[in-house]
Amino acid sequence: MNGASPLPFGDVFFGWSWLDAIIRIVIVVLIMTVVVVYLTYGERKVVARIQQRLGPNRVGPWGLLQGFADAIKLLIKEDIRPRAADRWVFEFAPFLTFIPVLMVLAALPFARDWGVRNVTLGLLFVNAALGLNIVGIMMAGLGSGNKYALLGGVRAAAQMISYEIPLVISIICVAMVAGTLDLNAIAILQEDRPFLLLQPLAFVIFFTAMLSELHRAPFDIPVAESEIVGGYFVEYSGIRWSMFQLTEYASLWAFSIFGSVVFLGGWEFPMGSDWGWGWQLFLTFVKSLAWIIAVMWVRTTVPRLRIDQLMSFCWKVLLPMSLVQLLMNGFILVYDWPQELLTLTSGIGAAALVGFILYRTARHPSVAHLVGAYKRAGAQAQ
Amino acid sequence: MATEILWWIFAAAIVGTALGVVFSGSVIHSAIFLILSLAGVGAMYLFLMVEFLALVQFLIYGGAVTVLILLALMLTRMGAGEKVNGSQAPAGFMVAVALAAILVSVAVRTAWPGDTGDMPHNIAIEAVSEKLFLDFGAPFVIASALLLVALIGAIVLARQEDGE
Amino acid sequence: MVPLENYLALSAILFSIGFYGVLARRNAVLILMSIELMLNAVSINFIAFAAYLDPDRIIGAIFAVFVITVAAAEVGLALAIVIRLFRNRATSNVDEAAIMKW
Amino acid sequence: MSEEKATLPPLAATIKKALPRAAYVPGLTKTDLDLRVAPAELLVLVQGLKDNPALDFDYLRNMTGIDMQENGLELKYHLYSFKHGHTVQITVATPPGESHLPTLTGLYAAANWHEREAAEMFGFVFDGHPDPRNLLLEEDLRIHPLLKAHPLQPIEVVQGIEDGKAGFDF
Amino acid sequence: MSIWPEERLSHADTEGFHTVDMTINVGPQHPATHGVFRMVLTVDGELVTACEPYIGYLHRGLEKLSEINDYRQAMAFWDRTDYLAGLLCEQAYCMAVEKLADIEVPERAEYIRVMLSELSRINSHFMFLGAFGADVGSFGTSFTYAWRERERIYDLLEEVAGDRMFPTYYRPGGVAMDLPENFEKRCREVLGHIFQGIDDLDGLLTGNEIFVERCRALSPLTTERAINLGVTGPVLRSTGLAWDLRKAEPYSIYPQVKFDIPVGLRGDVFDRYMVRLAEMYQSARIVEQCLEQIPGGHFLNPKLPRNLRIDDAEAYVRIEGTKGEYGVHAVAKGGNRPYRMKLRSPSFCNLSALSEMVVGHYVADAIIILGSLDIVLGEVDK
Repeated sequence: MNGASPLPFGDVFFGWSWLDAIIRIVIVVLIMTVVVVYLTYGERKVVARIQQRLGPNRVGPWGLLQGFADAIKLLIKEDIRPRAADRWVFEFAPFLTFIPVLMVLAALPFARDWGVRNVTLGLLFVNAALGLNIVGIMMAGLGSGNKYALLGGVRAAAQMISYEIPLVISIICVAMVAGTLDLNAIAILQEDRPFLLLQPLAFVIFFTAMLSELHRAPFDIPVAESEIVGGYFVEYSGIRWSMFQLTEYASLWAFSIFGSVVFLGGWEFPMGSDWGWGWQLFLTFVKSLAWIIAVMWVRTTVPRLRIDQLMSFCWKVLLPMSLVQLLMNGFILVYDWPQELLTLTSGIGAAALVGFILYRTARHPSVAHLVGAYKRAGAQAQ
Repeated sequence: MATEILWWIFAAAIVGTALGVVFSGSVIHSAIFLILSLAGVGAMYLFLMVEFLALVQFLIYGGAVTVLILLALMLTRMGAGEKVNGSQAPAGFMVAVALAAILVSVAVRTAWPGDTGDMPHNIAIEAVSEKLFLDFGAPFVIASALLLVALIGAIVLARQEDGE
Repeated sequence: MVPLENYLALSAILFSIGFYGVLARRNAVLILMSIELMLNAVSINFIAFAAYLDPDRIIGAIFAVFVITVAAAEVGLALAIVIRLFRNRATSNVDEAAIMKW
Repeated sequence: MSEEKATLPPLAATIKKALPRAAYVPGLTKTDLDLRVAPAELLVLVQGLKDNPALDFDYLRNMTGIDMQENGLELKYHLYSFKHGHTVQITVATPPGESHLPTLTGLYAAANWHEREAAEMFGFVFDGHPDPRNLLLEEDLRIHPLLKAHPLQPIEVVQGIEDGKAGFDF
Repeated sequence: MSIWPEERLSHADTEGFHTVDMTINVGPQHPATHGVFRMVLTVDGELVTACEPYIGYLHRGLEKLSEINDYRQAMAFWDRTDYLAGLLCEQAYCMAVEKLADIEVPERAEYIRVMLSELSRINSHFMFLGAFGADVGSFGTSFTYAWRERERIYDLLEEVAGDRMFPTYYRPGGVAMDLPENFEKRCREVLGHIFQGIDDLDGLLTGNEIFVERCRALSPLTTERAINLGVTGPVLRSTGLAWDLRKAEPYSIYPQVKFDIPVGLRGDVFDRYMVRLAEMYQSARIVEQCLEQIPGGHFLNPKLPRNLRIDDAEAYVRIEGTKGEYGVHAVAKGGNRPYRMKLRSPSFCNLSALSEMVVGHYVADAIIILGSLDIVLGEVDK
C-alpha cells in the first residue's frame, strides 16, 4: 500500500516508514504463527471437550507443544505433486491464498494506534483483501488435476462469491452508522456502546457470512470431509498443505479481530481508552477469543448444509435481510431519528431471522407420531 | 525516483501478464494471467492516487469477475487439448501491432495541456461519493438497473431446465 | 515523476493486446478475458486523464466505476451464455456457434 | 426331503388350486415348502406365483446356488408374500455343463445382484440378464470359487478338516 | 416447459457433438463409504446422473469357509459378517444348525441370546446414528456420543462372553457359558445409559434444523418399490410397512415379549433415521422384559452330540438382523461339515437398491442416502 495513508501510525522506527512497515509486518507474522499454532491446539482441545474426549495431552504439559510438533512434522514431510497437476498453478496456489490474509493483518488495529498501518479505507480494504483469497483456492482446485479438488473449487467459488454480498452489505450498514471506513475511528466511536447493540441484525448476518467465508461448519461444503475428502487441498501435503491450514486459522484470527473491532468495540469498549494499552490488548484478546470459541462451538454441533440450501439461504434469507437493514439504516440516519430506533428495528430484524430459523427447527410432521410413540415406549420401559 | 522505478516494474508486469493472457496455450493459465494483470492495473490506480478505485478493482475483478471466469472454466471443463487460436490470429497480430504503434505515437506526440509531469494528489472518497450520488445520480441508477437486468438475464440463461 | 504519456502508452499497449486476443482467440471465455483487458486499458486512460488534466480529478474515477459496473454485468451475462452454449453444443468455440440457432 | 403328501403345509394345496397347470414336484425342507421345477418351467411358475392374487409372492428373499457335482447345479429361490405371510422355496436343477436359466430381473428388481452373485460363484448363465458382470469377484475372473471342484480345491483339502475327527469339546 | 425447440438435441447429436460425463470415484478409500465400498458417480455439475456401485473388496469367501469347516468352527466366521452386531449373526447361524440337526435350545439360553442380540442391535444402531451424523457433516460429535454408549455395551459383552466385537459366544444348542452373577445389575445400569445416550443423540441430530432439512423428503421409497427391490429392515419399515421378522415369523422367545414395530410414513432418509432411533427404544424394552422373565436352568443343551453330523437336510432360517432379513440357507448332506451355507445378507440386498435411489440427487445427498442404508461391508461382501 504505497500511496495509502501517509500519516504515520504510531511511532515510526528509525523515522523510516518502509523499514518501519517491514519490521511491523514481520512482528505481526511471527505473532500470527504462534497464534495459529495455538489456535489449532485450542480448537482440538475445545472440540475434544465438546465431544467428551481429551484432545492432545502428550507433547509438553497438557499437550501445549503439540502444535509445534505438528508444524515440524509438516515441514519435513514430503511435498508431493501429482503428475496430472498443472505445475505452477498447483505450487503457487497455497501462497496466493495466504497473501490476502497477510494484507488483512497489515490493516487491522490491535489496540489504539497499534498495528502495521492505519488504512483510511480499512473496512473496504479488509473486504477486498479477503475476497482475493478465493483466487488461490480456485487455482488449487483447477491445478490439482483431481476431481474432488475441482468440485471443491467450484463449490468454494460459488459459495464465496454469494456470501461476500451479505458480508459486505452488513459491513456497509456499520459504516453507515459510523460514518467512516477507518477501523481505528470505528473502534473509537464505540467507546460507550458497541455497534452490536445498534446493529444486531447486521451482526448476525456478518457472523453467518463469516462462517461461510471461512469454510466453517455448517458451511464447510468446499472442504466437506465426508463428501469430497477435503476439497481443493486434497492433493496437497507437507508445507503446501500447512499453508492452507495456516491460511484457515490466520483468517479465522483476522476475522475475529476484524469482527470484534467492527461490532464489539474492539480495544475500545469498555474503558479501553482510559486504562491504557495493556487493557486494550487484553480486550482484543478476550473478544477475539470469544469470537473464535463461538465459531468452534458452532462447528462441532451443526451438520453441513447442502449446496442448494446454502445458496438459497444466502440469496433468499441473508441478502434480503441485509438489504432490509441497509434500508432501515438509511431512513433512520437520513431523518436523524434517535439511535434507539436503530437498535429497535435491527433487533426486530435479528429476532425475525433467528425466529425464522428456530421455527423451521420444528419437528418433521410426518414422524411426529413416531417420535411420540418411541418416547412413550421408552418411558414404559424405564 | 523510487516511485518511477516501481511504476516501470508494474507496467512491465501488466504488459507481460497481458501477453500471457493472449498467448498462453492453456485457458486456465490465461485466466490466472488475467488476474495478475488486473491486479497490476489496480496498482496503477494506486500510483494515480485513487485508492478507492484500486480497492474496488481488487474487490470486483479479483474477487468476483475472474472468479466467475474460473468458475465458467470449471463448469465447461475446457482444459488442454483444445485449439485456442483461430485462423485469423496472424492477421490479428499485425492489426494489433499497428494499432499499438498508432496509439502510442499519438499519445506521445500530442502536446497535452497543463503540466503533465505533476504527481496527482490523493482523491478523497467523500468527494467521489458526493459526485457520484449527486451529479451522477441518474447514471448511477441506470447502472444499477443494468446490473439487475444482467443478473436476471444471467439466471434465465444459465438456469437448468427440466429434462436436462 | 511519471508523466501522463507513460500511462497513455501503457493503456494503448494493453488495449492492443486485448484487441489481438479478441481477434485471434476462438474460445468464448478467452475472448471475454481479452475484452476485460481492453476495458481496463480504457479505465487507466480515464483515470490518468482525470488525474493529470481534470482540475477536480474525480470525473474520470466515476467513469471508471461505471466501466467496472458494466464489465461486471457483461461478464455475468456472457458467462451465462457460454455455459448455455456449452450445455447445448458441448463447445465454447465461437466459430461453431455461428449457426445462430440452438 | 421326504415326499409324504400328508406333511405338506396348506400352502401346497393353495398353490395347487391356484396354479393347476404348473409342472412342479412339491417337497418339504426343514422350514419351507419346496417346489422342484425344470429350468424351462421356471419363469412360468414364478410368474404365476407372483401374479396370482391368492399367492401374491411379491418378494424374492433369497437365491442360493448349490453345486450338486455330477448332478449339475441347483439354484434355489425363496419367495415370500407380504400380503399372506407365506414363503416358498423353488428348486431348479440344471444339467451339468448347461446351466442356463431365465433371468428373473423382469419380475423382481432384487434378482439383479442375486443372479450376478450366483453367476460368478457357480457359473450359471442367466439369459437376458441386463448386466452380467462379476459382482463380488474381479471383473475378469472366470473361475467359480464356490464350485466343489474349482482350481484351488486341492489346497483346501490340505488345509481343511478331515471328516472323522471329533469336533471341539464343549 | 422448455423454451428451446425440441429438435435441438437431435441436431446436436447429428453434428457429432457429445458431452463428456464427469465421473467421481467415491471409495474404496473414502471417509463416507463405511469400509471398502466404491461407487462411481456420474455427475452433471453437482447432480448425480448415474451411480455404479462396486463391491467385493472385503470378500472373504465366508460361504466356502463354512463348507470346509466343522459346524461349530465355522461360527467364528459368521460373527464377522455384520461385525457391528456379531451376536445376531451367530444367532442366525446357530439357529440354522439347530434346525438342521433338530437340536433343542433351553429356554434360558434363548433368553440370553435375545438379550445379547438386542444389545447388539442397539450397538449397531448407535453406530448408525454416529456415522450418519458424521455423514451429514456434524464433525464427529455424534460419533463420539454414539461411541460412548457403544463402549458400555461392549464392556458388558466382554464381561459376559470374554470378547467385545466377535464374542463367538453362542453354540448350536445354547450359549457357551452362563451369565456372570451381577449381570442383571450391570445390564440395567447400561440400559439406563443407553436411554440417556439415545436422548442425547436425538437432541443433537433431530433437534437440529439443518439435519432435519438435509434428510427430510430426501430420496423417498414407496413400499411396492422397496419390496420389489428386496429391501428389508428399517429401510422397508420406514416406507410404512410394519414388517419385522420378529413378529411376522416369530422365532426364539420373541412371542413372549412385548414390543412395537416403529414405522415411517414416507420412506425418506429422515424416516429411516427415525425408525432406527425408535427401534433402539424397543430393543431396550425387550432387554428389560427379558431381564425380568429370564428363567433358570441349563444354558446349553446337555444332550448334544460330541461330533455334530447331520444327514440330508435343508433349512432356510431367517432372523431380523440389524439391517433387515438376515437369512441363512443351510444344506447338509452327511458329515460334520455343511454341504452349502448361504448367507442372505440384508446389507447386500439393500445396497442393490442404492443406484436407483441416488440418481437425481446431489453428490452430498448421495453420501447421506448411502449412509441411511446403513450397510456393513463385512455383510455385503461376505
